[in-house]
Amino acid sequence: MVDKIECAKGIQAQFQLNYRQSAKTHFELDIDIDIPGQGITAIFGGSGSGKTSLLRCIAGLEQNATGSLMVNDELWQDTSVFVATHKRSLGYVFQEASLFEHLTAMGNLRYAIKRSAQTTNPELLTQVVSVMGIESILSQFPQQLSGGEKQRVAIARALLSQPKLLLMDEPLASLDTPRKLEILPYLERLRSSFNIPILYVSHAVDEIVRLADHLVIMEQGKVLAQGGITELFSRADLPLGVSNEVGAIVECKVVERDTQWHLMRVAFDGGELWLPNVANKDSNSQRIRVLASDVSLTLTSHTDSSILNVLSGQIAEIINDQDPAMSLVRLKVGKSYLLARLTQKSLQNLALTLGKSVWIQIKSAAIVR
Amino acid sequence: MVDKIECAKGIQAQFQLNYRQSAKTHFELDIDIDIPGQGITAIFGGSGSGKTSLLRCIAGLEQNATGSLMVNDELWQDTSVFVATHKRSLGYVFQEASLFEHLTAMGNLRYAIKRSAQTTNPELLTQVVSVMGIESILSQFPQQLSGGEKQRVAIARALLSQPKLLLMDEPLASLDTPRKLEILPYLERLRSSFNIPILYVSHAVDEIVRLADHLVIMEQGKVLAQGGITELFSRADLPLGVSNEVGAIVECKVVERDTQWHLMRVAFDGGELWLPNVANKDSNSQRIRVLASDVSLTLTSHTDSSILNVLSGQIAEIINDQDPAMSLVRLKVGKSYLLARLTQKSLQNLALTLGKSVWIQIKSAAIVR
Amino acid sequence: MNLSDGDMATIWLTLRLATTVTILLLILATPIAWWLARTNSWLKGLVSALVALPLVLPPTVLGFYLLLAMGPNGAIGQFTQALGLGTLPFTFWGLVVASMVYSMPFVVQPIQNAIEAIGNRPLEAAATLGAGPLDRFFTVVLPLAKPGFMTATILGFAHTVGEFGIVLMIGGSIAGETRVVSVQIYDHVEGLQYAQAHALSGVMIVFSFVVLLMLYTFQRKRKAVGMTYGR
Amino acid sequence: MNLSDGDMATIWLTLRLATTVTILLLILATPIAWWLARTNSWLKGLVSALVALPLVLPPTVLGFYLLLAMGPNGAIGQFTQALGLGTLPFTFWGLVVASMVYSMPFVVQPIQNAIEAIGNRPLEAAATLGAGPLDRFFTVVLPLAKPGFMTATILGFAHTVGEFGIVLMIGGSIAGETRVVSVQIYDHVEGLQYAQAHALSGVMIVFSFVVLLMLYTFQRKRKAVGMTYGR
Amino acid sequence: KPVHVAVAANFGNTMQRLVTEFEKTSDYQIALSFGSSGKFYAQIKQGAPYELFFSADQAKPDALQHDGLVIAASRFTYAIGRLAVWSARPDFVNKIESTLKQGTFNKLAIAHPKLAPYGVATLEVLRYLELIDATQSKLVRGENIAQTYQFVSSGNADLGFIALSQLLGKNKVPQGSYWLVPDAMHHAIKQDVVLLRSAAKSQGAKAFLDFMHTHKARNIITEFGYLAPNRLTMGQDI
Ligand SMILES: Nc1ncnc2c1ncn2[C@@H]1O[C@H](COP(=O)(O)OP(=O)(O)OP(=O)(O)O)[C@@H](O)[C@H]1O
Ligand SMILES: Nc1ncnc2c1ncn2[C@@H]1O[C@H](COP(=O)(O)OP(=O)(O)OP(=O)(O)O)[C@@H](O)[C@H]1O
Ligand code: MOO
Ligand SMILES: [Mg+2]
Ligand SMILES: [Mg+2]
Repeated sequence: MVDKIECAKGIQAQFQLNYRQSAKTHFELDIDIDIPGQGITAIFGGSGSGKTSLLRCIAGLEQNATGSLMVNDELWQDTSVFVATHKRSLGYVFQEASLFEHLTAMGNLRYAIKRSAQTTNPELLTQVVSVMGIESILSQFPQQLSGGEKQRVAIARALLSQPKLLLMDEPLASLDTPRKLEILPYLERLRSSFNIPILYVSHAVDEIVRLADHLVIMEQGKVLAQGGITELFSRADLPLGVSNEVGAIVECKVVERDTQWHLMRVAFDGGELWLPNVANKDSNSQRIRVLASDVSLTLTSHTDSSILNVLSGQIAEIINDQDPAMSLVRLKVGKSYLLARLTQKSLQNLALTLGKSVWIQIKSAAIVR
Repeated sequence: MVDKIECAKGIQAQFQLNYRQSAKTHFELDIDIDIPGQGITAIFGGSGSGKTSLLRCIAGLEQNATGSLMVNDELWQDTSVFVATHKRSLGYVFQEASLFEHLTAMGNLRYAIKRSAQTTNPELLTQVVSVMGIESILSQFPQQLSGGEKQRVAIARALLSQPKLLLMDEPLASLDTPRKLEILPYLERLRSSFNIPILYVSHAVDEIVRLADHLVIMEQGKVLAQGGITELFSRADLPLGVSNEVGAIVECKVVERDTQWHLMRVAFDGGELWLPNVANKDSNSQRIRVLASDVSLTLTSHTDSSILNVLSGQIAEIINDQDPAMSLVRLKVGKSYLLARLTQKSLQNLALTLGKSVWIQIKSAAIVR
Repeated sequence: MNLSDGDMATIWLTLRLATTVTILLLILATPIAWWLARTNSWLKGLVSALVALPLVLPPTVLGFYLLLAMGPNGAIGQFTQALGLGTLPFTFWGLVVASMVYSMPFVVQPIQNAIEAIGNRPLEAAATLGAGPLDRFFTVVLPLAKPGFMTATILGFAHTVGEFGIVLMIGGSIAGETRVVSVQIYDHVEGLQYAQAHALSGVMIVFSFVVLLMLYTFQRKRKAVGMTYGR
Repeated sequence: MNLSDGDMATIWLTLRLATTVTILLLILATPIAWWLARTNSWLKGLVSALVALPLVLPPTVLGFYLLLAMGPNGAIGQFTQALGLGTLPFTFWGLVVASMVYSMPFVVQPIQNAIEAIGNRPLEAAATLGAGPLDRFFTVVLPLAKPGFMTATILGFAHTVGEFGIVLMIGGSIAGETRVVSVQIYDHVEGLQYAQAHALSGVMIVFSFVVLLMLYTFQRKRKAVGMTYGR
Repeated sequence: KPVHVAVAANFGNTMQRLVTEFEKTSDYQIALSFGSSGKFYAQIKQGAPYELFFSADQAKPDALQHDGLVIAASRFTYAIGRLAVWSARPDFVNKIESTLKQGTFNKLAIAHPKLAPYGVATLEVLRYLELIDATQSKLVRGENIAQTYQFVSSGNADLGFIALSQLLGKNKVPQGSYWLVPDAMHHAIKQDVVLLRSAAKSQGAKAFLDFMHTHKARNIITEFGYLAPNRLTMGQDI
């Protein structure tokens, strides 16, 4: 970690909070995190692990929490200071939509716009409303909205307050995939075009991988691990969902866009991969996730396969999987690592051992961006 | 479809409902479905497509809905009959947990038990509580529960009322994957051991595939398609999430359990597959989903690959994918069909055309149950 | 404290009256409040207005009109006589009826508001769990609307205790039957017996204060469990 | 309708009094109700009990004690004299103060219940959107607690209009200054001038009924938009 | 600025007539407040801005005099009340004594003895007639004689001891039947008026007091069912 004195930018949060639940039981939140002051930090953890409580502490909604909080050089809380919630420039998408029941959807948005520190460009409103797909329901009251509609209005409302920090508690949980696929790129763009940090609670590994740069993993009120997403996602010891969600994250550069086949060729230090082209003109860098369950190994290189991507690498590590039938194989490809999830039987069949050179097959269709 | 007169068993629902939203806009639900009287029927559709409204109609919560409803020979509603909600033996897991705020978690469960038509076996309580993982929070009030905890209590409550029909509106939406993986098998067992039909709203294709036998797809208040899940899931024209969720569902029989490698061999009419063993003693049949994106094709059979499952088949159909880089290939394997998602480029490289015989590779690790 | 036997008798009578009125009012007002909270009928405004109306008349005047109505020539009087009940003025039950009319709005309104605040969802959830209308009322509406019922009970009870214009008019100050504390204190004050007035007022105040304090403290305790951090 | 000039004067005075009292009560009761709804302090029960206490005393008696307190030798009287305001009894503002004491619980309780029913979440949401405490109060609490404020306004206003025991005691029935409608009707009834009493009561009833009906109907309309099917 | 006059409720109607007459010939305006004497006493002690107080009895003026709040020399008896037994039913009061004795009536309304001098007088009458015990269970008490009147007029009480003035007021035709109680059966119901010390210099008040001594005034008082004392002496018996 970089020296804190040199680089106070970022979010340093340190909180203790006790919930008395009954005479016998209580829940204790005790966390200390240091996360980047920009980009998206995902907060991941089981139900009841304290994710919502953490966001509430950061928002200043838990008066009983002790600790300290610095957000990009601004002190929001320590032993002597407590900036009230409404003076913290933040947007909060609550786990339950929490719209104002006495205002229409548009009224809810206007509430945020009026109180935004920045003046709101009318274009922003149009844009946010259209990304959230809520044009046609703006005049409805919350009681007249479906679950997903409420959630989208709540996201729009938080975005329109144009905060310096965005807290999102499972914002996409009750949305269908097509809808998510419209909103996710927008959030991605937020990450890159504005410099605001986003704390993003989610159970969906694909959302996290797609969006997050940084990850905080929580368990029973404590931080189990925190760090860059690439790093954490190739650690097989962390409970990142289930073992077949395990994969490696690779940062690539686009080197060629093939218009005939609508493919693009991306390069990383372990070689090159073909994947379906995505039109994101603004950036040539591309983050991909290669699921361990999508990687297969062969001893020779095949040319008659539909699998376009074949890399060569060495076996760096063999880890036991939660499932006794399977193993995780860590593969060194150039300076990067990939993960493969294989049956123990295949491991034996192919006599795969540490250091052995193998061909690594990855289907283009299976690469998750 | 089977003749209705011969087989009145099942759920025949036919509803019209109009929501006035404002002077100009309104939402109209107009559906007519006929679904099996047992097993799980998934309801799938975009946000605001009317899924919740449909469940509410079935539960008798929308007094303004006209139509008719038969549930396994019982008439619940038609032009002259309207059985009140509390007289319909149903359990409803609402989209928002909707616990009684004045009762503890245990109080909420007891509320259901007391009013259950059947006497409740104390074992059932212990079992449901342990599957939902709510032992430690039973004495807490809803205000003291996390989002996921509330949802789990709500599921437990609905199960404990031991209804003849279970309506579940995105019950697992805010749960983490490990939690889901504990609850899903339980719901599976419910499906098989009790004969109660479950209507299950979900956006998560993997949940649907895993649980559902039948599927109703909704769009803008209308039914877009309904039918068996195997059938609907290999129809590429339906908006089942995104194209990389497309896959084929195969019903198999377990023929061997290999204790050394913790694998099991399952057979279907197109051949045999190896997959990690699952201990479900009660049943020898196994439903698996093979994602199109996990299937690769080769022209010859390879033996030096880590891929355990290789089947032979013919190309039955080539369909354009939503993504211009990709194609969907329908493969005939025995009497069954599998789907493969390939780049157009591979299609060309391997000169794949209709009727061509190919080897089909499927990783054990990628098979979704 | 120098309370006479007469004073004590009025205290008991007052408690009996206020308790009776409050219980009957709760029984009567609850369905009205329920209906008002849930209906979309155009009658709603009308009924609400009617319920609140007695408030705007001075109690003595209201008592005067009730006296006319419940008298042998009044509509209510004719009715009670036809039932063989005689007429109501100067009886305990006459006081009960008059006090009910007067305190009705204080009981209906808070209950109505509380029921409206519950919303539909808890009732729907209860219905899906097999709870019928009455069951829902007792196990869901009642506990969730408790603050409203508390307020209704307190306002209704206290108002009946304090009321006296109407009681004086209908009651006729018959010892043991219709002479309640408020009338007795009034009599002391008007009769310039200030010492007795102070004593009786003091007893009333202290007693009521203790009861109210207990009620409110109990209510607070109960809630503290449920809403510690008010998520 | 044969209303005398005197009658008309009392009507105007009554409206002025009730309006003043209601507005001041809303201003005063709202922070109290707010505090009661939100605090966890042990003082809560005490304050609640104190607010409700005036109810249990007959209005005349309450008026009597207020008269003593606000008189030249009473604590309040000493205070107002020290401020150079003279004493309050027999003035319009004396009536205002006395009516406020008496109607306070009817205004505090419904508002308190309504604020409690809102819960924390809307306030939290507003705070995260940058709304400060006052802003939250006016844009969130006020509209969401509207039924409570309506009830408080109606009960407070009507109760002040109808009240007369206290008004008579503090006001002394001085024409144009403290003789309100309720006292006037009372005088008519006591003076056996029934025709005048009926006329004035009739006017009061019809007028109040129309106002209440309009209020309730308007309230109903507003809500119909928001909660058609009560999801 | 008008002269503020507090008047015991039972004298209200009479007083209004008196004021009308007075204002015909005087430049002074009179503002009347009606209420119970006990309330006026409490108010005057707290500095109520009345100038004259027409009490329903002698007790309150006594007490005020004792408190030093009135000009003692101004006090006199302005009227003597007369009791009547009244029923809203015609002929019901014909054989009143036997009716009372036999209890062939539902309720007997009286004014509250503690609050109204008419109540005290009523008890004396009942005692005189030895009917205290016989009527005890049928007594209902009005806060004042107005309420007593209402008990009877609304038909809720068959009989009531009320003030004769209530039956004779200008604008009312007495209904039913009544019996004028002989004055000998009870102490005279003397009603005194006092000038408050705070209004010692009020010319208007003095003028109105003077008016009360005129024949015109005394005629009105009699006409309304009171006895007007022969010699208007200060606080003394007739
Ligand atoms: N009470 C109501 N009044 C007016 N319109 C309503 C009402 N309730 C729902 N709607 C509208 O009906 C449509 C269907 O709502 P419904 O809740 O059934 O959707 P859904 O399929 O459950 O969506 P989601 O996945 O977002 O929960 C939505 O467009 C919604 O705006
Ligand atoms: N007000 C409260 N009083 C007592 N305990 C509470 C309170 N709020 C939360 N808890 C407890 O604190 C723990 C953490 O809750 P939190 O809401 O932070 O979990 P979470 O990680 O957001 O879970 P989920 O994914 O289910 O929303 C839970 O066990 C919960 O029961
Ligand atoms: O004038 Mo009185 O004091 O009501 O008898
Ligand atoms: Mg949470
Ligand atoms: Mg829904």
